[in-house]
Amino acid sequence: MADQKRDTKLLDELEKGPWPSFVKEIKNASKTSPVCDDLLGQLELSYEEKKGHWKHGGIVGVMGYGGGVIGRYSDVPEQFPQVAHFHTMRVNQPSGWFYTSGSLRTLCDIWERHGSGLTNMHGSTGDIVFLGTKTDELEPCFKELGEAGFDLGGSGSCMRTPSACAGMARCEWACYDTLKMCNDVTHQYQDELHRPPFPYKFKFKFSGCPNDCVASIARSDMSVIGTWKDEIQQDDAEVAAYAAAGMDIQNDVCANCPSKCMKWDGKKLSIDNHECVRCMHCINVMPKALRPGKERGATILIGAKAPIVQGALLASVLVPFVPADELMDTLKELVSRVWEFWDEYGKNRERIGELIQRVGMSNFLDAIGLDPIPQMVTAPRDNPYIFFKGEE
Amino acid sequence: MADQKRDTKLLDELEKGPWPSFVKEIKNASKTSPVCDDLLGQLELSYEEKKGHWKHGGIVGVMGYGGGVIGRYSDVPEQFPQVAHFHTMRVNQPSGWFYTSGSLRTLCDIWERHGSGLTNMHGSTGDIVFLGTKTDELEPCFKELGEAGFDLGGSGSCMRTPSACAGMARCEWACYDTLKMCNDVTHQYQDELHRPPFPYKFKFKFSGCPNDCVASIARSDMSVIGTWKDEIQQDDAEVAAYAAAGMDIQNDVCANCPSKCMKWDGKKLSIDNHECVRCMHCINVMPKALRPGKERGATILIGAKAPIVQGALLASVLVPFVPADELMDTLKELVSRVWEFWDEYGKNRERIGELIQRVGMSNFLDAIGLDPIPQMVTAPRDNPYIFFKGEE
Amino acid sequence: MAAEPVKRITDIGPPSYEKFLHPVIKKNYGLWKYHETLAPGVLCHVAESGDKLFTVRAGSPRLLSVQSIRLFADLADKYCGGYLRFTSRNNVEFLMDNKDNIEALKKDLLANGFPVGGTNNAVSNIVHTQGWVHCHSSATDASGIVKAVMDALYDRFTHENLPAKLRIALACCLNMCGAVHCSDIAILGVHRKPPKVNHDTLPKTCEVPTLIASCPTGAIRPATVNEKQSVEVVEDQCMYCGNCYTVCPSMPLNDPDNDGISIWVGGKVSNARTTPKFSKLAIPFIPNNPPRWPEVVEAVVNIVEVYAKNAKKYERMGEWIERIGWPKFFELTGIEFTRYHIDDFKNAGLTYARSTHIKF
Amino acid sequence: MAAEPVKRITDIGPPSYEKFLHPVIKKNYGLWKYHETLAPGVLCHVAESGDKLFTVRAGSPRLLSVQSIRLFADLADKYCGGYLRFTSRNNVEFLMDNKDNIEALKKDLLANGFPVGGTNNAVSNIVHTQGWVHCHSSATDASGIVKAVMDALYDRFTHENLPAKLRIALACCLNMCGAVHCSDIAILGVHRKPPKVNHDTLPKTCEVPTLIASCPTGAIRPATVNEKQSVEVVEDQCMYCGNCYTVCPSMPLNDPDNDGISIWVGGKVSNARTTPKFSKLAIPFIPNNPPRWPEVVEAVVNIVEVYAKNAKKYERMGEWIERIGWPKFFELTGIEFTRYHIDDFKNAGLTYARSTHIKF
Ligand code: SRM
Ligand code: SRM
Ligand code: SRM
Ligand code: SRM
Ligand code: SF4
Ligand code: SF4
Ligand code: SF4
Ligand code: SF4
Ligand code: SF4
Ligand code: SF4
Ligand code: SF4
Ligand code: SF4
Repeated sequence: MADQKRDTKLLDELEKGPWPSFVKEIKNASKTSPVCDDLLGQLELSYEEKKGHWKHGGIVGVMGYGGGVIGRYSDVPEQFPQVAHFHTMRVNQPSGWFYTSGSLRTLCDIWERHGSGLTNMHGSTGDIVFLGTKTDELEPCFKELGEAGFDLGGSGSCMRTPSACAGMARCEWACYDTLKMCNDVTHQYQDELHRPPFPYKFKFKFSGCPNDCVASIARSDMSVIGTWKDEIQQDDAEVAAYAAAGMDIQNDVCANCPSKCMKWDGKKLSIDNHECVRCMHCINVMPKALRPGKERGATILIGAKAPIVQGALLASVLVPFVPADELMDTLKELVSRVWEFWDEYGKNRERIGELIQRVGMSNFLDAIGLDPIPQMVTAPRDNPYIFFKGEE
Repeated sequence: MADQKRDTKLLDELEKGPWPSFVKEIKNASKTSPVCDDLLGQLELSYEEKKGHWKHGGIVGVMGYGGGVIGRYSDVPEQFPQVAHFHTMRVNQPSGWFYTSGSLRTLCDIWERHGSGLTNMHGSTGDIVFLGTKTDELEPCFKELGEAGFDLGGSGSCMRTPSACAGMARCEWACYDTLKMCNDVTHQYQDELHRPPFPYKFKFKFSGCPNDCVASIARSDMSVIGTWKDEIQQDDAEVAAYAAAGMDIQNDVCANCPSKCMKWDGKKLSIDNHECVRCMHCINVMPKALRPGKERGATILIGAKAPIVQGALLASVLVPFVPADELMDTLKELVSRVWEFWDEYGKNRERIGELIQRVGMSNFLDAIGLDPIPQMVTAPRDNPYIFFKGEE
Repeated sequence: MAAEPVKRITDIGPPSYEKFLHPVIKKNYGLWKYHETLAPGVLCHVAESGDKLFTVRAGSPRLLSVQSIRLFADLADKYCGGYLRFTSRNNVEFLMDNKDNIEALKKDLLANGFPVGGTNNAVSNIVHTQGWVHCHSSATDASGIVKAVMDALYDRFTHENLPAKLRIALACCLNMCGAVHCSDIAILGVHRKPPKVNHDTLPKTCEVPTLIASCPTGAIRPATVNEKQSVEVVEDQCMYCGNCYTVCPSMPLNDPDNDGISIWVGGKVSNARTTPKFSKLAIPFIPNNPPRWPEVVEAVVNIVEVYAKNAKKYERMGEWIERIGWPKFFELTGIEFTRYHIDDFKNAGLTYARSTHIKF
Repeated sequence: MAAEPVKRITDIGPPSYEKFLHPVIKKNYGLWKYHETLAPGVLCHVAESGDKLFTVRAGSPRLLSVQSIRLFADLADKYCGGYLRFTSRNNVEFLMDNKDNIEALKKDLLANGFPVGGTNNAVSNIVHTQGWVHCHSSATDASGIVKAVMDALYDRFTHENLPAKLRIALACCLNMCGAVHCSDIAILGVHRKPPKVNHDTLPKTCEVPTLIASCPTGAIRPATVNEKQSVEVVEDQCMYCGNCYTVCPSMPLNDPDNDGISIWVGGKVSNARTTPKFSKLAIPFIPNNPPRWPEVVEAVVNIVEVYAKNAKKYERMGEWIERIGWPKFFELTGIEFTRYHIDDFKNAGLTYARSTHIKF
């Protein structure tokens, strides 16, 4: 095994302190991978010069796929020849990031053979990120991954790797089966994931309830967030138990209810469920006493994205409620119409959310065949600039 | 006196019903003014055809003034020759719309001699609107107005007629002298009022407190709204009296306080004045018990307007607090800088609010020499598109 | 001395308000302590000195003949020492120091057809504009609709029985001279057809670059028609705002079949409780139906009554709607939600529902 | 039979999650009843059946060597029957049905340098991006700052003593791969100089029309340089977003002296209580100061501590700030309010204070 040989004075500072150190990780990996050595060197240089040393992009990949690999080349390859190529592979994670020790070891072994031995567990979109390899290794690595039952995730103008919260596997609040939905959607659209067919990227994220533990409302073009339609399930004995245990139900629970639809008279908690906006707060605070209702399903939202180009967007309501058992069908139907529209009207590098802003929500709804409903807006327009359509 | 001769079948319907009828007013005036007869005729035609019968604008006025008269011509002058010309004169109202019977009669007599005898008391901007006369009558009418101590108000790209709420004359909440301020500003800028010097119109409105009874925050380019800095004046005995009289102080007062800074323990009302946002609600509800503080002055806001062209704007905070006795000087200083900037950078028909939107508030503040403060915004920017200025 | 040539009087500005203030006001100027409402339309302001000022507020059609103004002057002389004022919503206020005159004044006012009311939690007068009486721009009349609506809301003016103040405004075109953009209920005249370019007059009456620049959506393009320089309107891009017509008479939008009324709700101006709000679209279009616009009247009355029945004490229209949510507003009023309600102007994205806060 | 040519395996998608679920999970899938927190980082989920699932959450640097992953696998085998998962914030969760293993596992984790915590009202792991480790776009490093900040907030990870959850994210450029735009505290790498056009390489590497179209502010204009088609940047119109660089390698923005960090606060994602919020600008710029970015660490710690001291129970950062008002936030944190805080992008007008609701 290679010994530590580089002088990494600056990076060494980042081995100090209680939080686990990525520098240690790189050094660790460098025991079996000489690549990591040059990575350390180049990184130390970046720390000295306060700038990155990677060149812009570069199209590399595995045969037949248009994405899944991010090409990366050093701009100082003479100094750090081992990272002259340093591409990452995005490996599609299992729904909810559940693993067995065995599956993890398989991944480690493959990556040790074909890459730097460094990973991100996980990338921001959700993939297992294999961090750094050479062009030649891509195809063999992909082959071994396939044999182990893994496939690549997305990059480029494709459907990106969907992700989901732990959901029914580990959470009492999951209003639909996020793991299954994520898995099914991923398999349903393998072609769209691997062969970029769109004007730009398209992300799905699945959260089981309005707590939105995968940040889907902020980061996915199509966000599916579990919710319920009927009454919050309430266990009065447990409410009393919380009160007895010292919880200030008036201040901690009722006063924080955004729709002010809860009343606590010192003994009995009453919820006016028609006024409830399903924010989860009361349930979060009293998980033993309150639970989402029984008529469960999801809200489908559309169009979230980071700021580039036209400013960040949060996803907005497209369908207020779809029963859990109709979710997959509804989603598929919607998605096909949305993609068709985007395909036809989207400009290059225009996310669906930006397109909707550009053409107007009503025109978008017309195109995908949904009726406008007041739940889609926080308020109707306040400007009188209405494009009336010919006499209807 | 002319008899009623026109067939006004449709308009006659509007003489019915309990609310005072403008048709009756026109018919009334037609007793002394034949013009009104043709006005009725043309209006009846509009009612039949569901469209107006006035031609577009026309520049008429009194000598040396660039505004104050709205030219108007019938598009069916053959049918209604008396309203072939039907210009309105905007007569600058006294601050707060206070009159004596004598002054009103003087105005009536002048207008009966020189116009239709119809008025609007008052126009939306605040003027006494003399509704309908011929070009020839403008100058004589103006002369008589002048002799009676009245002058014209604004129209066109000028400072428009300022207006003010009743203020100290009739309201216990006036935090500065709106009538005096309105009067002084009007006199100070007579030239700007009569001789359009600007890219577009500029409106001042003065309200004595945040109730904003002249809607200044919605309708004026520069809005001056009274407020106070110290503690709400509180009379505990009167609070108790309200409670005794049956007022639900918790629900009616405290629960409606936007900053939730009031506490009522059944006996004593406590206000955390540092958290108070000076909304007026509690004072409005208990005028005998609560009053604005003693350290009074005004907030100056800028840029309100109706939607044309770039969308409606509410005025936004420029100076959070100016003590009452510094208000006129501060205003004059500010106004001169604002107008200078607008003059230089404003496009044709661009209101100051739109200009600020276009160039950005920070650049505007730089130009008029005000420091940015957090009170000017509801929140800092949420997008990362910052124009950094050279290293400071 | 020889007579000097008379100097033309200009730039004297308005007369000073001080000349018109009631002696009780003069004495207690800035020294008012509190006020009480004695009856709808009747206020009593009490000064630190103990002096009292009584106000009787009468509704007015705003469009007033000199005859009616003289009537007001006569009543002011009879009961108020000659002192009166108008309000920012075009009501007339009679100001007096003698409480005993109130009832007589009210009687005289009523006898002459002028109702007393409009204070506190009443409907006050409708701020409005010119309409077919005087403006070239109007998509509807102003005074006629106001009259018809106020007839229907008469009892709401003379009684203070709403949850809070209710302020209605009307403007006859998108210029919004009635400043309807921040009203509890706004009645707004709208066009629905693009301007019909008059290519004959255009070259003489309008500056083409200014005209093109005037269009907020960039719908106007230069065009040569009959060898003359003119413009054309890309109809799809026009939302009938009329701004082009304001700068150029050759772009009229009037169209009897397509002009009409839209209704907006939930705006407010005051800072009381909540911050000022814009009015939002309730009903995109109701055809003009003079002389009494029954559909408009019905729509307004419906909104007022649903509000009166459902809002909490002190809740303005917009505050009530924000509490119950817009879906509920549409449900309770029975108003249809349409594609037109969804904003598509500049900041549209911010009006999309960006959370899962939904009531079922 | 003769061996068939091996078919290339493609489009198989990820392995099914079902293969990786703990038997207790399989049995109680969708049938969880409630959960409790046993200690920071230790959760107990109870099923309708009465079965219990214990979770131990460990902090991770996200950038993991295969060595560390194997360590996790070993620990999972030792204590969890081999079952574990990662969270949406890159922590590692060990899943087990035996409560007795919890303490031993925690000890092993700590011994190996992995802290347990991040649940409930703790600071959890910082969602972050590539930085100088892998990306060409970065205005700063990612992992280094995360390490330095988490060292300083270590106790806030291992204790649940904040008013509410506190979620920090970092992105090394405006592409915001860390999705910092809705975080309680966001650390964002920013450039401050326009791209330096490389006129030599541009014609070969970039499509000029696409490049021009990429600029949100229209700052890029076609230009001919040395007789070659290229572009120029109107420097006044550039706000250094880097979008041109994303589409064209010949527009690099890197600049050691002018790249650095901005800090944003008050965003959230959950719908709990309030609707999701964007993060807002707190500190426009702090220079890059590797290896430990002390000024950034200090700024973040300051904000966390002021929040911890002042917010009410259950109040997320943004909820707290909205209650006290932004002026107070700047006052309490001592952060300077500058011209950069005032929005000047598309919807800027809506961020101006449009009321007189002011605290003095
Ligand atoms: C690896 C990853 C960051 C990480 O360290 O985790 C990443 C890395 C890059 N992102 Fe990203 N993005 C990653 C998640 C995100 C996310 C978060 C998410 O998906 O939840 C976002 C914000 C959400 C969104 O999509 O709006 C994100 C918004 C962007 C953007 C912004 C463009 C936009 O659509 O608004 C770009 C620019 C572009 O695509 O042109 C971008 C571009 C890039 C590129 C490809 C750089 C470029 O300009 O071409 C980065 C490659 C870095 C490298 O060298 O490895 N990345 N990117 C994440 C993907 C890993 C994975 O597959 O799991
Ligand atoms: C008479 C009056 C309506 C009324 O019946 O009361 C009025 C009448 C006209 N207004 Fe107005 N505006 C009147 C108050 C307003 C107000 C309200 C206010 O001042 O508080 C507004 C909204 C506030 C604002 O300024 O934003 C208003 C916003 C407009 C606009 C919108 C342009 C804009 O600046 O955004 C226009 C169009 C224009 O000026 O080009 C306009 C234009 C007009 C014109 C001159 C028509 C035109 O297109 O040239 C109207 C002449 C009507 C006529 O024939 O008599 N009028 N106008 C009001 C003036 C009377 C007075 O002096 O007291
Ligand atoms: C006379 C007038 C001022 C003037 O100089 O002309 C006036 C006078 C008073 N207003 Fe006003 N307001 C007047 C127009 C307004 C306006 C402007 C408008 O309607 O266009 C507003 C803003 C309306 C809005 O928000 O859309 C206004 C919002 C208020 C408020 C806040 C109400 C609220 O809860 O939002 C109060 C406080 C209250 O009534 O409790 C108030 C209170 C008052 C008081 C009680 C003040 C006082 O102590 O004297 C006065 C008698 C009130 C009444 O009518 O019940 N005044 N008031 C105006 C009468 C108009 C009319 O004839 O109806
Ligand atoms: C494991 C994880 C889901 C996953 O599939 O990976 C998860 C799991 C749980 N979340 Fe979460 N959340 C997870 C990311 C999130 C995120 C996303 C993020 O941070 O990027 C959010 C949105 C954050 C935001 O608003 O910015 C999130 C907002 C919540 C909330 C709402 C908190 C609030 O008041 O705003 C709750 C409810 C609570 O904690 O009271 C919640 C509650 C929970 C519960 C208690 C649900 C349950 O009954 O099992 C889980 C344990 C919570 C804990 O950490 O205290 N979870 N949770 C994620 C752990 C991340 C981590 O390692 O720290
Ligand atoms: S989003 Fe809801 S269902 Fe999913 S893990 Fe979080 S709290 Fe549980
Ligand atoms: S879920 Fe939210 S809105 Fe519904 S009752 Fe509970 S706290 Fe209130
Ligand atoms: S704005 Fe305030 S001071 Fe002026 S009349 Fe209205 S309530 Fe009185
Ligand atoms: S003025 Fe408004 S904010 Fe201040 S204490 Fe009274 S109700 Fe509360
Ligand atoms: S609103 Fe329009 S139509 Fe009515 S008076 Fe004003 S400009 Fe004329
Ligand atoms: S009416 Fe308005 S949108 Fe239509 S062409 Fe004229 S200015 Fe443009
Ligand atoms: S945030 Fe920017 S620099 Fe960081 S990984 Fe994403 S694209 Fe690269
Ligand atoms: S960095 Fe952004 S603003 Fe500057 S030129 Fe490039 S794309 Fe335009």
